Parts: sequence; C-alpha cells; structure tokens
Amino acid sequence: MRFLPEGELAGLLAALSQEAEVWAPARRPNGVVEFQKWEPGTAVELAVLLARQAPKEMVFPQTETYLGYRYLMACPAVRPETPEEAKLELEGEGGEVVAVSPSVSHQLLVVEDVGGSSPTRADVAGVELPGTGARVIFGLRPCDARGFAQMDNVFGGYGGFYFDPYYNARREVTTLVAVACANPRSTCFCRAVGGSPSGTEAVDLLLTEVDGGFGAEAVSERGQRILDYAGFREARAEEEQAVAAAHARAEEAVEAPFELEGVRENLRANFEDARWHDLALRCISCGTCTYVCPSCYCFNINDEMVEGRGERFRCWDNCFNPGYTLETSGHNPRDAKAARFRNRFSHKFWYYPEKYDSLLCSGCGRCIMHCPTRIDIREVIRTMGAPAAELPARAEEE
Amino acid sequence: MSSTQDAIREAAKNALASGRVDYFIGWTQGHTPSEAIPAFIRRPEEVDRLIWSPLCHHNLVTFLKRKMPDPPESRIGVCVKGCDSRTLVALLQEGLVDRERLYVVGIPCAGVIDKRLVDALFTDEVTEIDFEGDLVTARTRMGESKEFALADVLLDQCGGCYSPNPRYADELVGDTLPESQGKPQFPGLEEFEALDSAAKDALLAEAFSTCIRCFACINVCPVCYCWDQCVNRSRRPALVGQKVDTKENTLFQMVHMFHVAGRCPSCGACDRACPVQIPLYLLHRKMNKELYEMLGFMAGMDVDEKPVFQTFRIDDVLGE
Amino acid sequence: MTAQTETRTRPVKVIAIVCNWCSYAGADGAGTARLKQPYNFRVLRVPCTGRIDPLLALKAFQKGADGVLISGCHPGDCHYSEGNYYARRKFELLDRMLPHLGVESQRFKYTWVSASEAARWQSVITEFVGHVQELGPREGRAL
Amino acid sequence: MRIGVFVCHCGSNIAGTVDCHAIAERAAELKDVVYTEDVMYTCSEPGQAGIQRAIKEKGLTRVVVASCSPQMHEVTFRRCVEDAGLNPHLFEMANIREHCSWIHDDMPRATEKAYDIIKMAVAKVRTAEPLFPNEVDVNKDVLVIGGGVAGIQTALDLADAGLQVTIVERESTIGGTMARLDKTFPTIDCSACILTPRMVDAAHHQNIAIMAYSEVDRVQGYVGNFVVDIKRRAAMVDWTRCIGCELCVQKCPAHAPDRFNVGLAESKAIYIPFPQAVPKRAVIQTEYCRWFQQGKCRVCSRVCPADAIDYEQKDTYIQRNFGAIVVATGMDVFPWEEYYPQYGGGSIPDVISGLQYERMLNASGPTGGHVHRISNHEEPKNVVFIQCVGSRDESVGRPYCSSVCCMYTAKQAILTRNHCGPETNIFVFYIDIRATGKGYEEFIKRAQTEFNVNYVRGRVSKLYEEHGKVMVRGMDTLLGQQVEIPADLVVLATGTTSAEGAPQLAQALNISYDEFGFFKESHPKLRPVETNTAGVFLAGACQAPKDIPTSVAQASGTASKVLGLLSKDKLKTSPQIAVVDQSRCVSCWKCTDVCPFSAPEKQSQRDGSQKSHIIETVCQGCGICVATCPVNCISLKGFTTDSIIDQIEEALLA
Repeated sequence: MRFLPEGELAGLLAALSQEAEVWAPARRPNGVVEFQKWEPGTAVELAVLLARQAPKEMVFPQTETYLGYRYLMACPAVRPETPEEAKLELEGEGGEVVAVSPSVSHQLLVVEDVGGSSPTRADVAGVELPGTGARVIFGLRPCDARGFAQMDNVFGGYGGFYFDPYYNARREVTTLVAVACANPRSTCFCRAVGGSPSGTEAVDLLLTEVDGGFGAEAVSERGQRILDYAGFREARAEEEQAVAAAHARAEEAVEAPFELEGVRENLRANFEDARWHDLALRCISCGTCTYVCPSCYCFNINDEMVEGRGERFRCWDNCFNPGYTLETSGHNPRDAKAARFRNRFSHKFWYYPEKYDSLLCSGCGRCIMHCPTRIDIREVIRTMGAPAAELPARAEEE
Repeated sequence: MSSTQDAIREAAKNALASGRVDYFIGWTQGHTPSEAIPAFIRRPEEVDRLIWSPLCHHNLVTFLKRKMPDPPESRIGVCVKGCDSRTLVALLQEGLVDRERLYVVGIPCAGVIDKRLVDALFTDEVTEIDFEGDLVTARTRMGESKEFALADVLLDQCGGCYSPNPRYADELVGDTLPESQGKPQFPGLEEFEALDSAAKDALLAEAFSTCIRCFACINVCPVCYCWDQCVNRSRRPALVGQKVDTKENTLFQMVHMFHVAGRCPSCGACDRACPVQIPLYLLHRKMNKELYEMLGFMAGMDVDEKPVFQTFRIDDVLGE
Repeated sequence: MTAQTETRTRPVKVIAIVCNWCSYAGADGAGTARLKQPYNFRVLRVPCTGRIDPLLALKAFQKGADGVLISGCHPGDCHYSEGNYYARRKFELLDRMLPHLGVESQRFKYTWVSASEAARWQSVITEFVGHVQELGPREGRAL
Repeated sequence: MRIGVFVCHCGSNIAGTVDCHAIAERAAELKDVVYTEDVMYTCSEPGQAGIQRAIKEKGLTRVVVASCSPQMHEVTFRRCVEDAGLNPHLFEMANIREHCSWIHDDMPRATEKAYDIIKMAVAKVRTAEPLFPNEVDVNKDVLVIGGGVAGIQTALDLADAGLQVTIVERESTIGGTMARLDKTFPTIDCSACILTPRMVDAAHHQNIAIMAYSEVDRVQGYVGNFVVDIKRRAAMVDWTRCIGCELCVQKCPAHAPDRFNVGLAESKAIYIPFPQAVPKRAVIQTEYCRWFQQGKCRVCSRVCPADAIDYEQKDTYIQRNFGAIVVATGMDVFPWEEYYPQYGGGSIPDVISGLQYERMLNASGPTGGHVHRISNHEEPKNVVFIQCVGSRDESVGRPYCSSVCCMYTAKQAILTRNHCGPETNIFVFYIDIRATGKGYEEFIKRAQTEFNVNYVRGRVSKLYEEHGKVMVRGMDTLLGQQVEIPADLVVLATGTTSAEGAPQLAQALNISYDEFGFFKESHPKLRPVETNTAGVFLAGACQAPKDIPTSVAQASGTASKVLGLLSKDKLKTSPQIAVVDQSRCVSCWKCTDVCPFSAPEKQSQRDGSQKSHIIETVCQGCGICVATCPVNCISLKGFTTDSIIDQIEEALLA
C-alpha cells in the first residue's frame, strides 16, 4: 500500500491537472458541495460524505448536442431550377405547367458542424467532444463509482446492442480516484446492494483517509500510474492497519436494511399490489431521485430549430416525467403517479437486473436525502420486495 | 405542543373512525428523529404515528392537488398550519379542491425549523433534534451535539409571520396565536433589493445554473396544479427550451413564478424542496411584496376573493 | 474593433408587441404621416394586449431582446372591453419584477397608444429605443 | 410546405427606401420559401394575378406579401389567394411600408429592417393553419342610436327597404340639432319645413319604432346577433296615456331653463321641447319639479285630462336583439364659456352662441323671431359675428374645422339683414372662409355683396363691456390695423364638439373614438361608414363635424352598407378565434373567469370530467384566455403562441 501525506494532496491534484481535467467535490457559493473543476486553490471538500449530485454528469451530461443542421433552400426565382425540381413539374396536355406536388419537399438536410461540438455519429471517434480530454474524477465515493459500472452496461454496448459514442468517448478517458467513506450516513445502504464503503468496483485508485494522510491502493493500470506521483510513499504498517480499521469501522456503520434474495421475484409477484399506491401517496412525482442518482441513465432526444437552423440534443429524462411513456396517440400507460413510482424501483431491482444481471442501485442513499418528502428506497424494497404473504395488511383488505 | 399533538391524533382518529375521511394526512417522524415527513394514515389505530413539532414543515396541501389523491375521489383529512391554509384557500378560491371531500384540521403555528440551518452547523449528518421549550438540541450520527435557541433556526419566513393561524379549517386544534397587526412584513429582502441589476443577474445566474429541472419546486407547490400539462414541459407551444442551461432554467423558473403570481402566499415549499438550494423563496417573496404594494393584495386570505390576475378593477391605479 | 467593443456598441434590438386595434393602427398612422422613428425595433401584432402573456416578454429577453415594449388601447378603449385591464395588472407586476431579475427597468415599458395617436407612437417608440440604446445591448445574462 | 414571398415596391413608396429586389432575393434563402418576386404594385390587378399565377405554377401552399399595413390590404390579398385555391389564412402580410419605408430614410438600414419584417411574416405563415369561417343566422333588425337628421334618414331608408328599425333617442323627441335651426344654408329654406315631415314619416312608418327618452345601456353579442339593453328613462309621465295636449305645461308653476332654446327662455318643469316634437309627450324634469323637490304641488296630475302623470315611474330596461347598429348620435355645441375668458366667458349678456342666435331668429323661438339685445331687448345697431370659436384653435384643444360655422354665420348675417333692415351694421370676423359645398361660395358672395355684410379678416382678441356696448377688439389683418367695434350684439360662431357621453357609448359598442370624442371610421376612404367592430356603422356628425347635406348623404350611404350586410341570411364569422386542446386542459376555469364574452363553457367529457370548450360564435378572438391559460392549451387561431415565439426568435436572430 502506498501513502499520500496530507500535505501532498494539493500537489497530487496539481500534478494530475497537468495532464487531465480534475473534478473534485467543492463548495459552491451557497455551501452546496458539488463536483467542480479543480484549479489550484480550490478547497476539496471530503468531510461531507456525498456531493449533492453523483458525478455521472461528467460522463453523461444532462444536455448533450448530437448534431446541428440547417435547411438549404433552392429557390427557382433566384437560382436555376435543379434537375430534381424540374422533374417535379408535370406537363399538362396542352404543354402548360399544371401543378407541382406540394407534398414533395425541396429541402435538403445538411448536417452542419455547430462550433465543433456536434459530431455526427460516424465522426465521433475522430472528433473531439467537449470533455473528452483526459479527466480525473477525484474524491468520489465507491458507490458513485459503481454507478458508472452500472451505466457502462447500458451505454457500453451490451451484447453489441447499443454503443453510445458520446458516453464512451468520455468514459474511456475518465479516471476514478475514489475516497473510501469514513463516516457513512444513516441513509447509506451500499452493503445491502453488494457494495462497500471501501469498494473498488470501477474505481481506478482508492484512497482512504486516516490520520496524517491517505492510504492509496491502485485498482487498475490507470490508478497504478497515478501512484507514480512523487508525493506518494510506501505506507507504514500502522498506516495500513489504520486503513484496514477505517474500512472495518465504516463497514460496520452501514446498515443493511433489506435482504436482496427474492426481491426480483417478489417485485414481479407484487406488481399489481395495491400497496404501491400507499407508498406512492407521499411521492410528488418530481425527478429529484433520478437526477441525483449515480446510475439512473434515461434520456430523451429533442430538436430545436430557428429559421432552418437547428440542433438535435439529448436531455436526461426520468420515469416520473409525463412524456416518459407518453404515446403518440395521447395515451400514457403510466398515467397514475403510483405506476411511475413503481417503475423506478422495479427498474432498479427487477427489469435492469433481469437484463444485465446486476442491480441498478449502488446504495448511496442520495434519493432518500434529497427527496422532498424523504421517500425511502429501503422502505420500498423492504415492503414490495417481500413475499406477498409477509406484506403488512392494507386497510381495505381487513 | 404535545397537547396539540394529542389533539391532532384525536381529530384524525375521529375523522377516520367516523368514516368522514378515507385517509388522514399529518406528519410523522422520518427515518431519523431529526426530520418529520408527511404521513398518510388509513386506520384509526395508526394515529399514534402522527406527531406535531417544529420539524413539521411540509405543506400537506400539496397532497390535495389534482392527481395527488389516490384513489382520485378520496375523502381526505388534512392538517394545515397558518401558511398552509392560505394555499388551501387559494385552491378553494379557484374551486380546484372540493371542500366537501376535505376535513381540515387547522393548527396555529409559531414557526417551523429550517433544517438546512441546523445542518449547516455541523459537518456530519444531523440525526436527532429535540425540543425543550425554546431550546433545541441537535445531535449528529457520530454523537456530536449542540444546543441553540429555536428562534435561531426557524425558517426566515416564520419571523413576522402574517398568518400564524389557519385562515380556513373545519376544526382548530391548539391555542390561537396573536395575529400580527398592521402591514405584512416581507423580511430578508433588503440585501437582495440593494444589489444592482448586474449583481442580481449574477446571483440568479449562479442559482439557476445549478437547476436540474427536476420539477420538485413545481410539483411540491400546492397551488401549481397543471401536473403533466405544465407548460414548462410543453413542446407546442415551445415556450421553454428543453436544454438544461442557465438561460432556459431561468425561464423555467419564471414560468413557475408568474403562474403562481396572485395565488402564491409564500409558503416556501418550493424553496425547501429544491435539491440544489436555489433561493426560490427570495423571488417569490419579492413578487408577493410587489403585489402587495401594487394592489394591496395577499394571496389566500379569503375564500371568497378572486386571485388578482383573474379579475381587475377599472380604477386600478397602475401604469400611465 | 474587438469583438467585445462591437458587442457594446451594436444597435440594440427592441421588440414591440402591440394590439391590432389601437397601437398597431397608431403606428400605421405614424407611418402614413411619415413620422421618423428608430430603425431597431420590430413590431409584433396581436389582437389585444390581453392576449400577451408576460412570459412572452420574458421569452423575448431570454432570446436576446435588449428591450420590450407592450402597447395597447387606453384603459376603457379596449376593442374587447377588458383585455387591457388584465394586461395592465400583469405587466405592472412584470415591470416591477424585471429589475430584480437582472433586467434594468428602462428596458421594459407598457403603455397605451390609441389609433389616432400617431405622434404619441412616434415619441413613445423613439424615447423607449433611446433609453434602451443608452443602456446598450444585453449580453451574457441569465434572462 | 412551399412559401412564396412577394415584395411590393408600391411605386416608390417602398422602393424609394427599401431595396425590394435585394430582399426578394434574400428571402429565397428562408426555410420553406420556394419562390420570391418583387412586384411594382402587388395590390394592382396584374400584381394579384401574378400571385395567383405563382400559386398555381409554383405550387405555393402559403403566401407572404410584403407591402403595406394589413389594415389596408389584408382583406384584398386574402381574397386573392383564396381565388387561387389557397385557404385565405395561409397568407400573411409583412408591413414594410407604414412600419418601415415611410418612417426611415437610410436605405441599407431600412432594407435590413424590411428583411427582418419579412422573416417574421414567413415565420408566422409557417405555423399558419387553414381556417374556416362558421356561419351564423342573422337578425335583420337594426338599431339606430340617435334620432337626428342622420338617424332619421338612415332609419327611413332602411325601413323603406323592409327592415325593422328601432330609433333610440336620448331626448324626449327626435329631431336632434337640426330641429333647433331656423333656416338652412345655402338655400335659406326653413329647417323645420324640411325636417318635421321626415320626423312624422319616421313616427308613422310601420317598420320604425321610436324609443325616445331612452339610452343604450349595454351591448353584447356580435355582428348579426347583437343583444342590446336599452334604458327607458323615467319621464314621470305615462306615455301610453299622454296625448301631448300641453295643458300640464301651461299650468305647471315651476320654471326651468329651456334647453331646447339654449337658455334664451324659460320652460316649465314639465316639458315638451317644441310644438312639433315627435313623439309629442311630456317629461317632468324632476330637478325643477316642486313635487319632487318640495313634496307638494301635483298640479300637473290634477290638470292632466289623460291621467298620465306617474310620479312613481322608474327607469325601465328592455333587451332587444339586432343584427346591425347605426350610431348617429350627432354633435354638441362647443362649450365656449369654459374656454374663452377673453370673450367674457358667458358673463356678457349680449355675447351669444350661434345656436342661441338661431333660436332668436326663429319665428317660433323665444323672441318670436325678433332680433334684440339680451340686455335691454333693443334692436341692435351693430351686430358682430366672430368665427372659429372652438374651431381651428389649438389653444383650446380644438385644431379641427367645425365645417359649418362659416356657412351658418353667412346665413345668420343674411337673416340679420332681413330681420333688422338696412340700418344695421353687420360685421363678420373670420380667419378663412371655407365654402366648399355646392352653391356655398356663391352664398358667401351674396352675403358680402347683396346683403352688405362686412367681412373683417382677423381674430378678435377681446370682448368687454363699456357704456352699454360690447367692445369688440380685434385685428384686421388685411388692413394691418387694430379695429374696435362697439357692438350691440355679438354672435359667436361656436364650433361643434362630440356629443356628451360619446366615449362611454363607444366603449359600450367597442368602437374607437378620437381624442375629441368623434367615432373612428374603419378607413377614411375605403370604409368611411363602417367601424372596426363588424356590424356597427356610423352616420352623421358623430364621426366628424358635418353639415346637413353631408350628414344626410352619409346616412343614406350607411343605410346601403347595412342593407348589404343584412341582405344575407347567414353571416360568416371570423375563424380567428380561440380553441381549446381538451387533451391538455386542466380544468382550472381561469378562462371562464377572464373572458369578457362568456365564450368558454364547461363541457362534459366521456370520462365524466369537464373540460373547457369555447363557443365559436361567441368568441371574439381577443385571446385574453390564451394569455391566462396556464398550460397554454387554448390557442388563438391566427395568433398562436408558437407563431409569436417564432416571430420573436426570428426578429432577434443575429
């Protein structure tokens, strides 16, 4: 194990920022801790366990422009008629022009580069997307890192089904330097979903804060390279012990509020259960839980255009949005609040696991912390993930 | 305080036992004793879950809005504090809730805690808050503990509250509080008002740049009822762009603000729901101050009144 | 000239949203009387000021307008009898709030110009655009 | 979508300041624009034919004409594209004349602006949808407001054509201002001899109902289907019984100023304005009546042979439906006393208004047609007329010409000569003589030559009393010297002003009025008797000061327009109305709160919910509901929120 003395932290970040953009948790003017671009002088805030939002937007920004386009008009009044246009004019019997089918468009869709930030899909490998230079996310927690692993399944070309060039262009150049959790919150439940306050899934380098500095363990080749920084030294035995003790203490502090076994099957069995409605009563159907979540990945695609110039972009979407499953007919199969509510938990503990054999939750507890009415995912899984026979009774059923 | 709590439980029990309501909305303890959360009680024997303390900040009128009751035709019992009741009055003014389906328990309120102020006193997670008279004790998960005066951690809107007593209720529990006389106060605006235009813009730009368009402010707002049809989501007309950036986020917030103009009594639910702590309350309170100065109007005071923008007076003294 | 000074000195863009019956006709009258006016305003015609949602004015600012003018029939003269009474309340609130949203008060005005007040239209639009030009273009604002 | 853009030169009106050809070329780059052209006169026959040809040959599905104001030619071009097979609402005008070329000098900048205006119009027409008018039944009854000579003429014309006409007259008799005149120019024929037979015709016409002593209280509805509340003022006399015998007037002990005689005489508290009144019915002026003021008397009640007196009478309201409304409320005499302190402001008895003098000249007037001084009843030796009092005078806020004073002064001067004989000196102070009608100039010449009237060119600066005379001090600008005339009688050629209450009536009718209270016609040349509210028409001096021949001519013109309108059994309503997308309606009912016309209604849906629905024939298209609907699910056809946003974005595009 290597060791970074406390005084070397700024030096490490400075060294990292020579080669990469470094993002680290820091306080905004209003005191909220968010991942921000680190610059010399930025105070990294590690005492607050979780940044307000998971760092997923470093790789999967909330708004991302796919392409820009513009319409070019061919106007016969000022330009010679194109052969295509000439063809559209149908000769009448007497030789006079009788009509031009108004349904035939004269417009050409031209994919145009908008400020260098809008590659076509074909171009993506060769084009520099914003934020696709080397990046280091410093100070994220093991649960945050697991969120990336869970999103990777979706965007990374699972079964050759879908490879998201934008996501991967960033993901490939992003190094995750996690800091193990020292004081887990009451909302933490990583252990219940197979994680750990010192977990290393998707982590490149794991730091553990102990007296005098950080114990450092490389998990990947990339992480190993960071350890080349001269500020690291070999950890002393008592430091290694302190790291192990910190890990153990944190492990202890995380509650395991539910058993995973059978959850998937029980969710399926309880799909139509009326208790979803009871649990959802408190829900205001906003999207806070999904937007602060390290693994929620849904998005939609929009076009916005002014005077023939437009952009196609994607934005985060979430299952509480009315447009999420809205059909063109106007029908929404998930019209009721409870149905939308059910989807979020079922997706995380049933649909996604069925597809990827992994959960879509890393137990960070942000959804509990930030929910305006403190809806508790643990309570939901505990209730709806239990066998029907064990469910608490409902008033009407008595 | 505990007598008020008992009275709430009693009222809930009666309403449920008599079949007057299908469920009763009050507050209960959250997953730690540092927070209260909305509670939905269906059976008389569950009423002991209900609590009353300065932690009960949620405006439960939110859960009366259309699309919230489940099933939709439910008869509901609900607790309202003074400011909450004004949002209920605003809904009643427009006929947007059916008062026949409601049983409203009004609670005079001397102020609720701004949990964010308490959290800011600690680095660690606050998991316990106790009250003894005007003394508040907060403890963290790691055992750190501090004491302070209740007045220091009240929501700033609670100081100088113009309507501590419910403006509308079927039953009143607890003792009526003295009502403030004279002009309503709109505290906490001086600093903002003194900024120049560029500084105000900078403040708003910083605040709105962090907006994630989660709709918590809008969905939690008791007088915002368009739900799925919110024009902020609408693509036709495309009033607000769907890109999440400072400019569009600002317009997004303006839609909320101008749509509740004349109906928002500054309950502050939006401000407390915002996960990124945008000072929404600042703008809404400023708007309400302007409305008061403009037309002497305060939202949600009288069920028989009409919201200001749905009516007019020929002799309004406005403009040129 | 650098890009920045260009920005500071470019002519401002003003959107005037006017009602069909009074102010649009007043502006027509000003045209018929050849009353000279500034170049940099664009007129948008709607049936009534009551049809103008204040959010449209905010939208205009957000999309880069340096000033927004709303003009309709004098109170009492609305073609639809009541439209401008509603508009008066809404735009008064907007007028009061804009300075707190980072838009200087002189960048917005709501007023009344009747169909017969061609000269008044000329002076209203000329003064308004003048004030906006004094403040200069708005750039990089949240709204 | 295939949009054609036609840029009009309007001769040099536009092309003088805007490079029409260049913007036509540039407009071809706009999205969806497939054809552009600049045209000398788009509104001309070949111009319109060119648009129609382009629609057919180029397959245009939408058209933008960049030319003058839509208030000028929108109707023209809508018809033009409709004739070529397009829906008329897939057309938009870009006003680059009134809003651009005419207000600018600098061609490059004006051209840039014109291009922006075209871009906005193209953006708007892109979102346009074909709209189709609805048809509604037409009520063929006509309301004429005002029973002066113009109202009577319109009513008779319409009634002769078979329509049912109701005249609502504020006074207790019809006749208006003309009934008070002695003679009319330039023929010096008797005013009453012309008017009273027409009044009687109106009264006896089976198609005309006269509601005198009544006022229009409220107007609802729309063209073809107006609903009008009419207030019948309490006359305190049951008109169904009153026979107009005037016995009550003779016996009434209470005196009142005689309004018909403009204060030159006294009348009684119970009153019939003049012997030929139609209807000839008595009215108690309660403010002068002893019974109402002091609670005793009741003489009229005792003497009335018809038992018509009813002290308990109240104002009554009736509601009637009409298809069209003609406003013929006439004018008032300028209240010179308030504005001309230099003329004594009414304190000099021998300074009177033209209308007062008219009554004095009249054989059935208060003096029996004798001209005498007010102060001592002596025949005047020097009579001075002063023109343009309350006309063409910016200092009293009356810049307009009252159009009748020059002529009636000449008439009165001639009559003075007839009444007073050759010994009397007659002076007329004038600024200019405006004698533009048929035979008018000759009439002035006769006054000057045949009747020896001294015309002095100049304004009178001051009138004051001295040694029993009214001293007239003024400037003779032709001689260039100050003159002072010791007058016995001074007659002010008082100008005309809009009728009292005209703005209030305009507001009730939703029509425009100018700063002086005269009602605005839709277009001074193209639609001179129409207003901007469909179905409401103007006749006579309520629109602008007019003399009798012009009023009567206009009144007949108005009648023909009303007949044209009501010749149809059904009317097409404007399709530019609000419509609710019920799938998005959140049933908040704000629309029902704010609509001035009660157009939105609650409509039950199959699922039991209620959604807003706007009644097409009631909606007037103002869009107040649209701006109030929080979800924007109401759209105003032709002015959708999208089209407004698109125009804003287009205008602000760098």
